[in-house]
Amino acid sequence: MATIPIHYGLLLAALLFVVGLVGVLVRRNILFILMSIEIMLNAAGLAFVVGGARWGRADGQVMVIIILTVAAAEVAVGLALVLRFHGWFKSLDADRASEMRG
Amino acid sequence: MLMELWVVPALPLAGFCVLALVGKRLSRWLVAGIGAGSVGLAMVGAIYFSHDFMAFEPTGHLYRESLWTWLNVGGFSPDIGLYLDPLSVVMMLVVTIVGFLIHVYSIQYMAGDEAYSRFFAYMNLFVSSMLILVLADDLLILYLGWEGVGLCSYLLIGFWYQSAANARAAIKAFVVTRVGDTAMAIGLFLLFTQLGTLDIQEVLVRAVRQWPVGSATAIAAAGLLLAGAVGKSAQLPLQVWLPDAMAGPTPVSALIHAATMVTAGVYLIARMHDLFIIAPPVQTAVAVIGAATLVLAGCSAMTQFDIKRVLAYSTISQVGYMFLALGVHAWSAALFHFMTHAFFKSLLFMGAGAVIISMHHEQNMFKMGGLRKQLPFTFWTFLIGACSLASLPLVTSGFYSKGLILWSVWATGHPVLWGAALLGEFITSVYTFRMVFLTFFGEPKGEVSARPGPIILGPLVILAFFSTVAGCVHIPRPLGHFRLFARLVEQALPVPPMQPLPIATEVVFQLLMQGSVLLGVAFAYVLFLRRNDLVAAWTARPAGNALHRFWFSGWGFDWVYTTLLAKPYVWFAHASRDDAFEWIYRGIGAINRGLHEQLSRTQTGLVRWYAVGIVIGAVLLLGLVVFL
Amino acid sequence: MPATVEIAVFWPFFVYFGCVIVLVAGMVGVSYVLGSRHWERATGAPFESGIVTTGSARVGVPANFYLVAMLFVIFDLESVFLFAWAAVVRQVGWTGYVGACVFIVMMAAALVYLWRVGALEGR
Amino acid sequence: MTGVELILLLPLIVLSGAAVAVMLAIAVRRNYLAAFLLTLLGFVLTIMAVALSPGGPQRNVTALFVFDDFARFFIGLITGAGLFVAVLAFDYFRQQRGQFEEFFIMLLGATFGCAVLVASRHFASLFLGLEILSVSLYAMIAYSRDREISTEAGLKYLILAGVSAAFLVFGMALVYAQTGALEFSRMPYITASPDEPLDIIVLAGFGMIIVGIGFKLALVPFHLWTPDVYQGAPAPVTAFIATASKGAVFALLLRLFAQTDVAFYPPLYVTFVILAIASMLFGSWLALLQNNMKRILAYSSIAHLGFLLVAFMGRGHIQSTAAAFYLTAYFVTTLGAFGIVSLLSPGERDAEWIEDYRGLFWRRPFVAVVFSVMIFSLAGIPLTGGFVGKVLVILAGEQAAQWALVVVLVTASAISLFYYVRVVGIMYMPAEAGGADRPALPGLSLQGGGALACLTGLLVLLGVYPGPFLDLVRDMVTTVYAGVLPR
Repeated sequence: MATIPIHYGLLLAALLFVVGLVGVLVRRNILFILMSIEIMLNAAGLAFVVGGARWGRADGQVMVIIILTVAAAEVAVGLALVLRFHGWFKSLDADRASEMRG
Repeated sequence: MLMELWVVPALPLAGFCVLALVGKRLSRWLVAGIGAGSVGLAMVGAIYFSHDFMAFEPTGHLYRESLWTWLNVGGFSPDIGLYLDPLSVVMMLVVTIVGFLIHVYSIQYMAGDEAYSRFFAYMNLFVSSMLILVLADDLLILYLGWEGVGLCSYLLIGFWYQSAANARAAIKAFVVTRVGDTAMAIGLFLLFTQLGTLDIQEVLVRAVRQWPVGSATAIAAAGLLLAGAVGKSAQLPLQVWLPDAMAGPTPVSALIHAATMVTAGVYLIARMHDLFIIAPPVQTAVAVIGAATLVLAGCSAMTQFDIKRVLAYSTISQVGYMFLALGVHAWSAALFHFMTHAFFKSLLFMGAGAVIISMHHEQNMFKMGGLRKQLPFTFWTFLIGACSLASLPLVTSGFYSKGLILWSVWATGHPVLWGAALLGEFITSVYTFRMVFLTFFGEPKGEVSARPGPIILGPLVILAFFSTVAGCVHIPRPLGHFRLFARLVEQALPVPPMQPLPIATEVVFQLLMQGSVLLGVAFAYVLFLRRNDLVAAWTARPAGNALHRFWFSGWGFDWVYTTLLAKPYVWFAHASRDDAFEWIYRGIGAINRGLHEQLSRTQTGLVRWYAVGIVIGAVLLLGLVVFL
Repeated sequence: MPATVEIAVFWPFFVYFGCVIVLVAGMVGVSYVLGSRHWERATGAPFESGIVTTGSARVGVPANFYLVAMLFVIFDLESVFLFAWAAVVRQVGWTGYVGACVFIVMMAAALVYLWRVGALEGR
Repeated sequence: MTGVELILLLPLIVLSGAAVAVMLAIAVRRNYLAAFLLTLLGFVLTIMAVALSPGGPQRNVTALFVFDDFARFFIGLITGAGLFVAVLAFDYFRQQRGQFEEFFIMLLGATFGCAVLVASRHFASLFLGLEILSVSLYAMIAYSRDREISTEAGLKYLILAGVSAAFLVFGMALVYAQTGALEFSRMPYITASPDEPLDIIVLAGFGMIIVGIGFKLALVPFHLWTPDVYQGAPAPVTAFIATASKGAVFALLLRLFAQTDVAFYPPLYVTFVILAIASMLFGSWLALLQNNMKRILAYSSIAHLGFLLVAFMGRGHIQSTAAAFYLTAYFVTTLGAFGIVSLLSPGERDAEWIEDYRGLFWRRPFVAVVFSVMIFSLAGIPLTGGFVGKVLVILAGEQAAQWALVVVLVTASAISLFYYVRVVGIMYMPAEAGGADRPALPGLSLQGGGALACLTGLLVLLGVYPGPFLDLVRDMVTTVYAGVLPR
């Protein structure tokens, strides 16, 4: 069976990663920033799947599961923090959080 | 057997740690117990080890205790160890015994002071530093103790730091001794680079092997060490700090003068004697400095009003005797005088302290007088100390030690220096008895407010005992020829090159010396007790007045230093405030400040900007990694 | 890995992708063309079914709502590991069984904790 | 899973078990003291488990973990740090309003994450350990509920750590995709054939891993989060981030690069040199005129990690020994410094402004002296562990012939002396000159004072008598090279 060359898969993952990265940089809403981070993590997951497919082994997919769980945990804590943040700043604008500087 | 020598310096150090950390929370009695007790235990240990040392006579008459290797990397492995030989045995014993008595004395003397625990903490550190100094087997550790002693003297002289004058005196002591310390540090660097080691015995062995007698390197190294010794021991030309060091509490003065600080220089020279032997010009310089100092300081002592300043100048003068002895290779004589001096000088200081607190902290002798009746105990002990200082014949320890020095100076063929020392004898007895007569005889001028208690008098009695009998360890030939002390010390130090002179000569010279001493006593009796008007008339005349002022100010050294060094330096510092070098330093400062400000701007507090930072870093890093 | 791409193998995907696009575009486009364009008072209201809307949809939801949502996400994803275990339950044998038990006990402990601190009460 | 493997795993089992136990204890009955004592018990048992576990090289447990002496040493070190942080946190949170029992779960969890990290020999355990640590830290940083900056710091750390974790895991994916290896030991031993250029994707993968690790270590230019998070986090948490978190990641770096030798592939080597130089200089400059104690320590920690990298830049045992020793001294010092900040903090805010320390000596001589010792150690003054550490690092750099690094190290030390001495000076100034709004100092508890005394004693011991400890470290680092191709 013919397969997609690995570099294509990695390229796709890299593109996804950059999409997420750009999202972190340009979005001001914290929720969107968190989503963008999820995209970056999932891009890594995709790269692992590609690698796993290349070597024909399952450990790449195991890594994906681990990444997914970790991302969920991160998001759970993240959402709690976002709620607290909203309580303090009455906004979800990440740029408002600049009490400390210098 | 000899083991665990480290406890001797460690005990006062532990006392210091405890007092410094929790001293404020402890009761006064506990503070006193820890402060004096730790030194007392160290004294017991020192006596025990000394006894062992003499009883078992370890091979080579020395005992080394290697404690640990500090760190062992890349060929640099300084060993930390202790070294015990007869020289350090004597030093250790004197430091702990006298130190302990001074601590006991301080329990009552300092009782009213707020900073009770601070005082004992510093004192313990002082004793500990001095013990480290005398027991070190490595010049690095010796230097550690050396600096520790300097630091403690600074802290204790400025103990009552609320008064600006005291703080100034402390700074003066620190800065002046620092001049010597710097020279000494350079000397240590020189020794290390030339000989490749700082282990004292190894340094001496290699120095003798590598350098011929009188070689320039040896002279330079010995000269630099001498500069360090001169600074610590308050000899010419760095003696100016000691009279001002009276700003500290009296027990501190006793400790500095008798047991710890000023004798460090004597110890250093004695310890490094092989190096000095191969540098004859430096050796001669030691003797000349000693002789000059003893005369100059003695003259200044004759003119002081303040009882503690008299004692301070007398210390400078007496240490001058020790230097003189060192300079003529009479090592054991110097050490002998160090020991007796420690006893009678601490006795005198503590006696003076007892007088001072009895007189409402009055230190001017002309406002005292007639205290013989009011403070009999203090008087008799003080008198014993004074006799010993003036070396009255036969019953005082000073007689034996100073007699040995004078005889050694003559017998090694230095008649001029001997003359100076003899003159010094006369001056010593004049100012000593001037002090005794002004303070204890004559009409009472002040009121005695408080009498010293038993804890103050106890150490005085013990020291008076020592001041009397300590001379018996070495009795000259005409009186029985008993050489216990010299025999002990000569296991570590070479025998002085004395000419074999007949006993009759020695008798003559003993008599000469005693004559000058007794003449001095008589002189003082006449001038300061019977015919006060003579002195007054003499100082009223312009020439006499000028001389008096000149001596009173310590031969104008302070004035010379101020005009020749301090003022031009200050002027130069002012003048060069805006010179090119200054701009360099300011520029460095400004660059760093500017970088700080620019970099601080990157800390915007904006989380997205921080993410940009990561991304820029990542891009640069990946670019570097991929394209390099 | 051959460098040339055999697009021919993947043509059903592209056809499928095209069909989806066409279908969605068609549905939106047709309704846009055919739909009426008047705007009156009752146009947006549900007709004879559903409930008449009150207020804006942008109401603040109590924080507890998010809390439960988070708990759901966590527990939901943790169960992924049990699926992984289920797929290989025979190969991993008793070791795997013990491991899974430890995992489940830990999850249960967390649940007990959440229940005791009152995180599950939908107030 | 054999019995020996279970015994080897015991430290991890005890730590995670302690976390669950504290959680259940809270479920049964909420009691601050009980939670604290249970936590202490957990840490002590862990240290005992570490001490009792059989040592030696190459103690692999499954594909994920290795419990050689290197891992044991660092687990012990990190658990010790966790123990001190627990003591600090107990006093710290007691003065604040709210429920703080769960903090100890987080602390145990974060310590567990660190322990997983230093024992990992596989990308999966690396990532899991790192994320267990991070997720616990998010909550710990934002724990002071009634402080705005605490939330801000938590959120900043969350976002940035998330981004850096994405970099890290993407780098792993690239390495995996190209080499098929997730275990460190199965990765190509890179400099085995130096003539052969390394695959560009693997290089990029390692580059991204360095980004992720560099973030955790706060190396310039990934350092921007450090001061804000240090300032906003509760002081005990800051102590934990500065020590256990960084120490674990650094230990991991040592192991990863000892086993793959990738750091000595020239482009990566140059990268590390640049990171080290930038960290040393920028950290020192940033701290120069800073007025916030926590930020000063944050910037100084950036510089210190740069110093550590200098030791890392040689592949001999001397370098690793120097790094491990320096790290230990840094642990003790930093715990002490933040411990004092923590113990001096009244309930309403942290004692973070430098003015809070004016005249500290006259009010709290013991604390001021301890703080001085800590700062002297940070500055590398003799007779402290920091001095010995710095000497070792300079020697290591000299042996690796990294003269540029050594010169920069000395320069940065000189710059850093300025702000260290400034802090010490302020503590000994007269107390009256301070502002009127200075909060009252909280009383020093027995356990807090005891902890400080222990740290000070340890630091002086490391400075005066480092020999035995140095031997221990030297033996320990050899195990991390076991099973690696001979050089």
